[in-house]
Amino acid sequence: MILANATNFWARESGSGGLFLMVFLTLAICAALIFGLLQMPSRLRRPVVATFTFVSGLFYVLLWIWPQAQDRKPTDLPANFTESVSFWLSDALPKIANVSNILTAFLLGLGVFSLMRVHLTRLAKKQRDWSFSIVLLVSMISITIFGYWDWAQRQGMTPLQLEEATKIENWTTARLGQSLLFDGLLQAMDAAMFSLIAFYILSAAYRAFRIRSIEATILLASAFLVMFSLLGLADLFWSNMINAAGGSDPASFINNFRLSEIAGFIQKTFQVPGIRAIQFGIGIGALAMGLRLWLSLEKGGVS
Amino acid sequence: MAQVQNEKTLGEKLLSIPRGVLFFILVLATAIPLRCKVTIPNNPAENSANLYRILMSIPEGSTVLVQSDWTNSTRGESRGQFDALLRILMRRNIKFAVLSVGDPQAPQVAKDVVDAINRERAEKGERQYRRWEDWLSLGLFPNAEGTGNGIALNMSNTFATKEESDASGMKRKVMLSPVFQGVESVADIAAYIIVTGTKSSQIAIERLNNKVTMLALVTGVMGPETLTYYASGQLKGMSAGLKGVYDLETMMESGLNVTGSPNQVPAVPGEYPGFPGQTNLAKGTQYILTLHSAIFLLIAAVVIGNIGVILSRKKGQS
Amino acid sequence: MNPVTYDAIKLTLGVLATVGLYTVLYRENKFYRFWEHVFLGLAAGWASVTLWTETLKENWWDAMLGKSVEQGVSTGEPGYWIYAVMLPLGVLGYFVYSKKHSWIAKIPIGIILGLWSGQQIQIWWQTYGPQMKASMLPVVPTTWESLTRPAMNGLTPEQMASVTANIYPSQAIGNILAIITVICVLTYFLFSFELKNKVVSSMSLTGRYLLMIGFGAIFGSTVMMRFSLLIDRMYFITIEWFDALKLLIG
Amino acid sequence: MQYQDTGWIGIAFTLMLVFFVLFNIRRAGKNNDIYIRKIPGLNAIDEAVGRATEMGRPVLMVPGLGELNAISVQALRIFSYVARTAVKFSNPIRLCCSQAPVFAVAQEIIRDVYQQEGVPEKFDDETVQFLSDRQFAFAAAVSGKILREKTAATFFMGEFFAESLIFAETANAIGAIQVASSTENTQTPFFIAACDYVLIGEEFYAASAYLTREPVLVGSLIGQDWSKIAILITIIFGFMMESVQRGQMTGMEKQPDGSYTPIAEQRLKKANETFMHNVFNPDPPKPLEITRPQKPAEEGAGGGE
Repeated sequence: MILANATNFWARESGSGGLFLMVFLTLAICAALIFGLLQMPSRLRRPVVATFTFVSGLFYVLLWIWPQAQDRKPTDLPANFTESVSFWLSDALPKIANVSNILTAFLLGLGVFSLMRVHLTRLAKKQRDWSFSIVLLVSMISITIFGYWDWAQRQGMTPLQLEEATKIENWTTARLGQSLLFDGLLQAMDAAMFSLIAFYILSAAYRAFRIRSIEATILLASAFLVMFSLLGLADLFWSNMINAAGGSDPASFINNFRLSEIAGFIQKTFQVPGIRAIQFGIGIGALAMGLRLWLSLEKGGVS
Repeated sequence: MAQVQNEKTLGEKLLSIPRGVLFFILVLATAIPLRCKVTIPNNPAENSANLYRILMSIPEGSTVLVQSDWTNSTRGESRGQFDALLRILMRRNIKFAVLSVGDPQAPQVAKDVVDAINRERAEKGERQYRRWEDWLSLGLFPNAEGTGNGIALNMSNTFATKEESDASGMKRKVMLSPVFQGVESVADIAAYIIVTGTKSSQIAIERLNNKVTMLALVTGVMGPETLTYYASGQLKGMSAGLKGVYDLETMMESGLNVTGSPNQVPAVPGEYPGFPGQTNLAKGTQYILTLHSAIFLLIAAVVIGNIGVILSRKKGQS
Repeated sequence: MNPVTYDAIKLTLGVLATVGLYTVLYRENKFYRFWEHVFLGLAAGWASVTLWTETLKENWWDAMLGKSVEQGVSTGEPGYWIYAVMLPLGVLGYFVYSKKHSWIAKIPIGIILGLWSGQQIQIWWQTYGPQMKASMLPVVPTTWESLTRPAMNGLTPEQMASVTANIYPSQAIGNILAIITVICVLTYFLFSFELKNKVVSSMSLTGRYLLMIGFGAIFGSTVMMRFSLLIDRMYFITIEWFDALKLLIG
Repeated sequence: MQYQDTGWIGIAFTLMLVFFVLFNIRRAGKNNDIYIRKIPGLNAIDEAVGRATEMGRPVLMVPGLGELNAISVQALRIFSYVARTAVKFSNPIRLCCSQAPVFAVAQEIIRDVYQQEGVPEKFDDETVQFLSDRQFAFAAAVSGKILREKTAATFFMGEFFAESLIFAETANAIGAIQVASSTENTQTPFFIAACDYVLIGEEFYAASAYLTREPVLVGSLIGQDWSKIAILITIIFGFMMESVQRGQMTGMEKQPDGSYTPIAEQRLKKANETFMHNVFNPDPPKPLEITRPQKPAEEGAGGGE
């Protein structure tokens, strides 16, 4: 609890003049730097991007390789230099972990802008399907308005008021609109689209699972065994046959041929090790790609 | 392939059933059995049995962390799992704190389910689970990786900014709640339970598995991948998909390895009673028959396709 | 608003949208196109709402300016002024539209990728170390008393410990197959070695076939989830919605 | 102070892999003619684009739903090759993104391709598009696009989740040639069932080296092969050690704190008493008595307590 309130070089007391001064200074320096970037000669461009990339990656690499301090208590101060670094790294982690999210959020505007531009152009030029572009823009604007309106109304409420406001009898227009659009439509459409897959799985299986090649036959056979094991009825039917064949004695060898045993055997013996081996490859591919990106080794740099 | 003829041979017909027909039959096969009430016999999987074993052996009054990352899009499976999990935790008086990484909707969905189960308990005259005292909603942690690392390294620091209203309506830091009494680090947590329909379980496992007992309740599609973590011991128990829900529900109904119970899993040591007479058979039981009819349709479609292949191959040879 | 009316409206909207999207199964049509564009618009709008209310407000704005102490309500948080850097960094991304300075957009991209790359190195062992250990299975049976591992019910703890310590022949066979799978599949993913050696090239082919067994099993177990989602939607349309309408009519 | 999480073996092993990759990247600069085994899915790119040209229909590319990371960047690298082929045949391109940062990178890469091929004017708003960052809204929009524009060739590469089958079956229904790859193993079977060519697992990462033969990429690929062989050798050594040791008898019992105490009767080694187990699961560090300077007590700190 004490840690959360601690102020240091990076953190100033909320609402204090020092904090606002630092924020203002940071923004001013950044503006100056951006101006500098605009003037940057082209041979320096790559090194600049590479430096930003390297420094960002370095944080996690340091976090990984730097000895971590043991048994740290909230009131402890670092005992030596190694500990200073290690304390700093673990304190900074929650803040750094957010950086990607924040940047991604800022960049979202790029995407929404692209989408709007496509549909506004379509509308302006009366291209094919322009009427549907109106539908898109209207739904987009309405949920944005209701969403922010409802959010604004909830700001500054005490928990008790908030509890009251969430009761359906007390709903405002904003809340109602937001709910219908979000819970009523958006969420329902998510689920509807998701469940479409069941149809496609049927048509894909019907078409692909045919005994044409060795590979397709293997695929078919193991898929069938696993599917049967999921069917409680098939499992029970098979179990009864096994029991009739002498499986009612728990020590009997034939017990290993129960459907769940066979499916479990396939999963444990082939699926798990197989996926594991693929994952080793993927993991190493990601590690190598990560290294190439981090150190900007490729021709195009980060992109 | 058979020769080109004006009339399609039977083999060709079987090979080219229009998608529309298949789709229409599937709608019927899923809509009709929902109305039927038939109980299907079951045999719990070892991983589900281990999940149940660990849930039933957590000492009463201890605290677990529940990472709930599912939303309405996987409601068909995750809701049943979450219901079953909450019923077990509440009946065994285990305190829990719910956190979500990733999906912003997940905390609200989780809260709604806890409320629903609480209503169910109220109707039966059982003790309600009170927010702050018995359970906490820690809310959203948007960065799964960072949160995993943070919980592993310094749990109280990771939760430091989160606040909840206590009994008097005052907002206080969650680490002061009775739920976290005696909990200093993640090692003091009895289990870390993940309910998810995405890969968020793996991110947590990668960062936490050597610190705390980890359990997972995942959707059918995440099942196979999560199974590798169960097989390597990084997860101590898991339940996958609707079958997993049904496994849990039948074990809650009649216990595990108890004499007279149909649920016998020799690989799992010990006997664990169920909660006879309470609401055990729920979503999983309601959906499992329909699942049967849908899978049966799938199998039938594949068999028909292959009969088609064989028939047209014979034609081609002759 | 009356909850019953609200539920009826909400569910009816949901059913309309669901059926609208389902019509694409027959073929692309205007009804589907309408709902597709509603979907896309709502998703984009909602993303712009949550952008601030769920991401930037809490993770950035509040973290930057902190929270002031309110007696009895909040103990306050200090403000991390350094987060102010994020705004200009985010703005840099928008240079992608500039013809002359589009390279500047690579800076925030580089930061995101750098952070990701650093993490890959950090977590590699945590992810794959236990997986490597799990592949190291003993293949020599330690007992021939029983072909398979006996059931553990009703055994004393000592007996149980002895059963778990032993490797039974059937387990050994399973372990051999599992190790062969790992080795063959890994061999399949060797790219730069010319597989002239017959043994190695047949291992690689076996690897591919073994993978297909695994993929088949994945397909089989995924089917369950896909169908349960459809079942849930059918429940939504045929039971939940009807019940809500029944309630409304009374 | 000790390494809290991984122990020395984890760090040493990872560093070894890092060394393999970097060393081979450095080495490969000198030798351009290095064998890479055939990857059928990649040879199909030209065929697929060629067919789209014949039919006069667009080529669709989707770099997955993942956020901006090496996987989506790798997908875009492959797409820049596909795009180049398509632009040469003056075929329209539709690249649909679900993440704004990925969209920014894609915009940059594909615009470069158009510029290098000398037709920058053909790059328009619809060439590279952001649709939605919401999984199923994106799926709905992409299927609508496939059906309306009747794309003749589709490329799905990157991180795909449940929507993979929606894309693949929709494209299949209109008879498009499909080349797909997902780093998500749970989706690969669906791509295998519905697509013409599928890159499995690491083939996806090998693709850019295979297509461009750039020394850095080829070198890295060799380093990756070395790493896999290192894993293979470790596993083979490990299973042999386990096989030998699990058959050995022991008179010591391992305690939870990592120490051993003698027991009365000899018994088989348990799974957690073998050499490999100890290497991979280092004992938890012993509690240390560290005296550190303390922070001065702050005023108002812990006000809620």
